[in-house]
Amino acid sequence: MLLAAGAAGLVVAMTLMIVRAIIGPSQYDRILAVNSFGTKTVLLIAVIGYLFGRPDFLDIAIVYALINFVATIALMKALRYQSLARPLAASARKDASDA
Amino acid sequence: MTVFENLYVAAPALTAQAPILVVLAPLVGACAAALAPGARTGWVISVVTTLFAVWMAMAVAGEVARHGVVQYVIGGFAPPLGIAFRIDALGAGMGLLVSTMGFLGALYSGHALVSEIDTQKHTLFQAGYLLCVAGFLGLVFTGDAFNAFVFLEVSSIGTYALVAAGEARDRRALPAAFTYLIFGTVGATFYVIGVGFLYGATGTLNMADMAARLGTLGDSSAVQAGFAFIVVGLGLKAAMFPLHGWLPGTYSTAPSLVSVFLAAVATKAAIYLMARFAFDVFPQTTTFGGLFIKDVLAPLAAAGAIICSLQAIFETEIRRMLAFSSIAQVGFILLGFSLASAAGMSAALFYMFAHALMKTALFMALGALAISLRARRLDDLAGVAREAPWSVAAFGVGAASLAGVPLTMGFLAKWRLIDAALGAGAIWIVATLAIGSLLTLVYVGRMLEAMFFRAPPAGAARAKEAPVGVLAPLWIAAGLSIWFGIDASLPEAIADAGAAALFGAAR
Amino acid sequence: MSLLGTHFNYVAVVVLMMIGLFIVFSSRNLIKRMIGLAIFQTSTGLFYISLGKVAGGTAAIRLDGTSPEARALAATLDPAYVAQHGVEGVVYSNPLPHVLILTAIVVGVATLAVGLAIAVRIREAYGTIEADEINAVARVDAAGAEAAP
Amino acid sequence: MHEALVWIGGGLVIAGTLLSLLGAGGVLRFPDVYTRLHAASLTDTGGATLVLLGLGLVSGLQLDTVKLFFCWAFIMLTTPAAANALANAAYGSGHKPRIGTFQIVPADKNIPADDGPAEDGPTGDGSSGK
Amino acid sequence: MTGFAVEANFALNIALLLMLLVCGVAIARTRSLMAAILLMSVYSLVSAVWLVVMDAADVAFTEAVVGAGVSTIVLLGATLLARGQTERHDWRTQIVPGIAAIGVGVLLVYAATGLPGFGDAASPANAHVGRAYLEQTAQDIGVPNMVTAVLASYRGFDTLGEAVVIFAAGIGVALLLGFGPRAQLAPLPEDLGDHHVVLRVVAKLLIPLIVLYAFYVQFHGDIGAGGGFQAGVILAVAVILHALVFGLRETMAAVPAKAARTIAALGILLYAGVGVVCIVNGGGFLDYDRLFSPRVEAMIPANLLGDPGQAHHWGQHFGIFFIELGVLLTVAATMVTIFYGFAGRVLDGEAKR
Repeated sequence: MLLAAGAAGLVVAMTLMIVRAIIGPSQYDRILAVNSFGTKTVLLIAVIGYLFGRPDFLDIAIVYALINFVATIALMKALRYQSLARPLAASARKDASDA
Repeated sequence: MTVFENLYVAAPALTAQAPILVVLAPLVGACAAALAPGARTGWVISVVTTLFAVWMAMAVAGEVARHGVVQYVIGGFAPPLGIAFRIDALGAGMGLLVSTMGFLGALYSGHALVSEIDTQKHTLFQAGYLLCVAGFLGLVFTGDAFNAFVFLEVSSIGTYALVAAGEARDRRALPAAFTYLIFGTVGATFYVIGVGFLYGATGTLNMADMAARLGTLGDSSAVQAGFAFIVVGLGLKAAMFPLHGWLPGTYSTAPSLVSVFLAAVATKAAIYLMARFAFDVFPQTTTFGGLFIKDVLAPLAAAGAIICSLQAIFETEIRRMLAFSSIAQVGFILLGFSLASAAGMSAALFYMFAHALMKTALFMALGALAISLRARRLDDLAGVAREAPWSVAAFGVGAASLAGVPLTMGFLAKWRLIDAALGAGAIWIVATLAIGSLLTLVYVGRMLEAMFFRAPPAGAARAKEAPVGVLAPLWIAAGLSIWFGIDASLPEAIADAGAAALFGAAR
Repeated sequence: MSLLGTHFNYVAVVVLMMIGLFIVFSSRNLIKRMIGLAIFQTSTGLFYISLGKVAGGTAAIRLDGTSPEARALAATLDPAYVAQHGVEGVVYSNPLPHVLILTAIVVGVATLAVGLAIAVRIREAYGTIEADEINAVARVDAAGAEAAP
Repeated sequence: MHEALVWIGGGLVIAGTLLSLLGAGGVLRFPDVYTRLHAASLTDTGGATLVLLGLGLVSGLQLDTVKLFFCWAFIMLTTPAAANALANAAYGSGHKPRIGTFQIVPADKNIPADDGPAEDGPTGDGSSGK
Repeated sequence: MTGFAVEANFALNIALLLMLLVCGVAIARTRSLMAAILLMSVYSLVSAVWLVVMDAADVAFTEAVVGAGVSTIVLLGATLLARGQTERHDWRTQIVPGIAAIGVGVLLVYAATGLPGFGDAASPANAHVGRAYLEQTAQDIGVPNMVTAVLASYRGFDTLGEAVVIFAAGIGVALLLGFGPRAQLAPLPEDLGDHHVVLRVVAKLLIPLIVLYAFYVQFHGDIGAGGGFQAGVILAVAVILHALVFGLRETMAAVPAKAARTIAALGILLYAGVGVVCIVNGGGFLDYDRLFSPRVEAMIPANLLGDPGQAHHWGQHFGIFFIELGVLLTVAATMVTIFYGFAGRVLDGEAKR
């Protein structure tokens, strides 16, 4: 019963994230909403696995955690650098400034 | 299929495995071609594997002639649990058609690709082509509704990329390929939805099992809609009249090899699958299926035959003319199909074979001319008969067959269709055929007039005769069009046996 | 309303299909069209999966009927129901639609990749991926073909 | 004993869910990208820790607990890294954090609906999805 | 039959479907391509959770890696290359598609009323072949995951077709976009002043873990959710993450495009080869029971899988193992090829800059 309540709460939280992903306003808001949505999805799948008595579903939750990260990085790169092929800089330039 | 009864082309052990080898040969060939070091090697692989497929398809035809229906179980589990090929005379005939056309296309690709595709991409192109061939072969042999979808997509996904590769010569190939992809995918998805409803109603995916269970089920809304979605989805793939929007652009801009293969095989394979569902899976007693075919399919087919023939007349680009002609001819084939009788189906099958051969000759001839001449419009081809006599003569043979000149296969095809329509008392179909044939005569006349009788524009000769490697498959197709126009016993036997397999009664 | 009770899934899936189809045919942007096509295809998958769901069932990964997990699962259901529809004491959902949809998802991503590749090439050849602008260029092309010597 | 653990675990799951809900509220109500990011990433890691710990108590020690641990480790590794990268990119493309006097304004009214002064790239949104 | 779990399951089902509908409408309405892609990724996530609720663990797995992972990245790559931005709306162009979609929808709803109710265990779909699989897998195949059993053995031919489809897509993308050689032409971009040290460290840590996890998914596919396809995509995702963080140039040095193409073809050949071996040993194509001749099968130690008491179908076990390996190779290599195609293409104007 507690787990079911947890799952319901997570569903509500996910719905709120969808709202943020739809209204934006900037694309970074949407990405962060999608990323946070993904984390809640991981949790929801884990909870569902125990709720319905099949904890094997944790495998899927782990995959989500990984894929969600890669997708977020890809989205961020596409938005910031307009390229998927570009390497990400290792060090900051001291005079970093772009306004 | 009595003609094949004494056909023993391979050792018994090989013949027993022939059904799967037909499909496997081009599939393995595709992988090998993708690995091939050079364009030449890729071409050799393509020719060898498709020739092997023809050989195996002949072995299958022999077996089918002797045993009626050949079932090849894959994975060791009998249907409905496992997937099995179920090949009757119709499937064997289609297998022969697809593999032969695949072989002719592979032969033709040796030279034809050179002028159309970047040499570095030849091996990939061959791989894609072989995947298409394998997909269509699997499609005509399989006895499983969902497996048919998988093979439909194997062939389609290869085709989309191949059509788009025509961009090197004509950039309109890209939007055409995109439209084709959208329509093709929507069609395939409709097919999947239809199969899903049938699965929901019957609980099986095997066509024979489905037919048996539908017989006891009667009409429910799920079954009816399933049938409608399958017919519409496959109609999209077959370019049935109001769903043909993708075809003209695709055929007129794709590389000539792809146009040849698509015109000869793709629409026919979709019609074949439609026939499987309409007459095999759905029991003849279902009123809905019969109504759908008689009251929806037939008028649309007739409208398509007339309207697209008219469009072909007013078209200025030669390949678009042929494309519209293809839609019109699909209409003729569907008219025979919609008679829902053994005679009608036999005529439709015969028409399919005739159309495959004539369109192969026509598109190959245009490809042969395109090697030396960049021509889009009919006027660009004025007087080419003097410059490239062999190519244009083959084009003439194909065109004559298209128009239904006696002593060509096209004439017999039309004649058999009219015969079947008269037998069914469908006078309006006869009238449609007559009008359609007249219109065909007009646009064929326009083409031939330009090529043979108009003087070439002033200046040096532009077109050169194509190399032998191109002329050989071209003339095989053209020659067969004439040969079968004189002695049609072979295609007639295949068509009759195929129709008998669906309707259980010989002509 | 009983229809919505027993067939809600099918109705919802159909609405998703409609949305996908609508995007495919109303959108002028080629990439947006591919997104619509993807929605249309995946909603077909949802339809199949809905067909294969068994009330009270569990994923078709075999459980030993005597294990505590299996007994905990069976305890939530009516014993008669388990006896009738279960296999060795466990009620499973139907695995066949899952297999089919695995294949369909792969077909979907294959279509998506090829379609987007074509869209990219269209952008390179025409300078746009809006269908109406492409058509405008194509008309100029056709006119050029007419005028060509 | 086990019964008690199940209840405690369930309670932790609820607590984690509440934290996630709180974070979701923050993401919805906070005024700019950085504060929203803060709310999201903080509550995501915290909520994940609580939920997964709770599930671990429910399941007891077995193979699944290892999976839960891995799941948690991945979330702890990726969520902050992704938040860092996002904030970095957002700052780089010219989103100014709203520092200073706190104004009570409807959250979305004051913020440029585009990606700031970043060059007019393909992925910039001309509209806000309305 | 109505227990609490059943009710909770149904409630979750409805909530998630409604969420899907919201996402779908939002995708249809948004004019920003980027927002549509993001919402598409959310849509995949929701549908994957829904699949878990529907007991389709393997499908959920696939939808997760494909929908949220590969599709999103491919869509992004295409959007970048196409310089696709926003879409202009014109309500007049939407009337006909709207009517058509509604027409199809009405027909479908009408059709669906003819189907048995949702969740009906006695419906034909669940009672006929589906049930036969549930009952017979243990004797026929001996693999706990029945989805894997159906996928790889009963309907193994479909799965060969599936691998071929993805291979065809790889060939198509390579034919259209190449293998990313243009990336070599592009100059290194100027430093924008950002620093991503955290990301680089985390990625370095994560990539080996992802690869390990891919192999876990591969070898665990018989017992739990997962299998060759999912593992292949996860493996490809590891390569993609490397390219995203360290740059495509470095990744292509480590995993050359030519190698990817070769591996993709070899995977299909391995799959078909298993089938041919079965033929050579006197069975049909893909009949794993004939994978080994009896003499070879006798040589396999009975406790190889740790349970000597149980009768093992060695042919089935090894057959599934090898074809899953073939699928893994083809899928991983093809996904990498597709990614190279999109990420490695540089617009003509850009290459000059």
